[in-house]
Amino acid sequence: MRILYFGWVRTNIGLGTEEISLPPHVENVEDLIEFLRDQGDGYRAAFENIKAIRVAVDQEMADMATPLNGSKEVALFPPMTGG
Amino acid sequence: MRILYFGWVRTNIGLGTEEISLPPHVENVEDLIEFLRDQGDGYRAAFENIKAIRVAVDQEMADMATPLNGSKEVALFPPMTGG
Amino acid sequence: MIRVQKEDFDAGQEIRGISAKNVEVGGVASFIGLVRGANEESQITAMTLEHYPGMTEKILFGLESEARTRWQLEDVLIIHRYGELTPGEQIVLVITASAHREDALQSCQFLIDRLKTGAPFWKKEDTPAGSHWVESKAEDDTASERWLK
Amino acid sequence: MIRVQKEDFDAGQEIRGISAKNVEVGGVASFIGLVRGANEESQITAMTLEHYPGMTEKILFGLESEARTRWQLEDVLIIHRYGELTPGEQIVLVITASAHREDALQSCQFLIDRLKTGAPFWKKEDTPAGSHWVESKAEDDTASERWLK
Repeated sequence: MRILYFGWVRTNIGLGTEEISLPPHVENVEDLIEFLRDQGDGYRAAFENIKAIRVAVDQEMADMATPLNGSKEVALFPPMTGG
Repeated sequence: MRILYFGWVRTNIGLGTEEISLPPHVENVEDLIEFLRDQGDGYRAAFENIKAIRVAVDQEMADMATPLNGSKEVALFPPMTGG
Repeated sequence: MIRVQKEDFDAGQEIRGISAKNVEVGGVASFIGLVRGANEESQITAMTLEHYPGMTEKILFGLESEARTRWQLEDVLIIHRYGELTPGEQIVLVITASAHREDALQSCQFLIDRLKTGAPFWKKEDTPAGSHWVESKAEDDTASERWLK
Repeated sequence: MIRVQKEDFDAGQEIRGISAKNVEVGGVASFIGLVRGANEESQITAMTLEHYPGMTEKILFGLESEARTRWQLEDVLIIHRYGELTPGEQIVLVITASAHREDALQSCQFLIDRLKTGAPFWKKEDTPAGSHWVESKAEDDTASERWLK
């Protein structure tokens, strides 16, 4: 699965995109974040406050309970600041 | 006193401005309109529905009760359609 | 700044002038009113705008002052034309600039709503069936009154 | 129409293109967002806009569609830039055109309110003390939420 990071999620983790093979117990967005949190200090810092994290699954806004089966692309980022 | 007409008040009366010496009983805007109404058919048509008339005294919006003593310029016109 | 003129205006140039002037400006809102080629009932071949010279300038100046009091604005421009115009021609331009988008957007809407019912202009439309004075609209009064404090 | 680009835009030319195209247009509202030279705390020397290519276009297209559904619009243009910008530079342009001023003004405000919180852009500010990611503002959420039907 392709994972993308933006804003301070990206700068904390130190990369903008990566391909990850998810272990079978990762079924939804929350599981994914729990899994990523254990991948290193940058990940832990990025996902320290899960309330500040927004998520898009296959480029549609999603939430922590959104299932990931069949999804190709998950993006994790801070609240958007467009305009 | 200088009287100005705009919009369909002007086209009914057939002129845009005139100088009038007011008789002493004309004390406020309503008196002025009563007085003008008797000056001919165009005036009568213009002031047939007094509710549709707006007025400015010395270029400030006014109403029927506004006194005219000391005023130099009165304008009578339909509701404004700017913008 | 206010301008009452017969001549057309270049909205892009005016906007550029205002946004380029001041690095404190974070948002520039603008509105252009144009002569339409038809209204709900009929085709329109021309529109003539009559106004009250002297009072018009006073009213527009007063509207600019009120907008600057109610919102935090870096700049305000109102241009209103008079005379005979044809469909597609520009009638009015309002530009407001502020550090904050909300102040720019709200004050722009305030000014155009107020111009509709509170600035001494009268519009006459020419149609194939003849010419007539445009009637004021109840919805314009409502729009203007919502700004009463 | 929507455009996501690194390059600057000519707001005046875009407005002219939209108002000249169609004689049914009676009002053109626009908003330009610019990089300010300072915020409440500090001087700003540069702003970098990161975005999510692909999703950005989808979101902007969806916002245009929603605006066209909710209001009677003759035309819509959204241009949003990304990349590194300096104070005074233009970030975003929204133009809406309608037969009726209210539709143009309301939809323009709707689009800019929604872009603030709903389009996948993230702003980073450079200041003399270092650079930081801009935090989303509670007031922007409120402004965006008032458009929920």
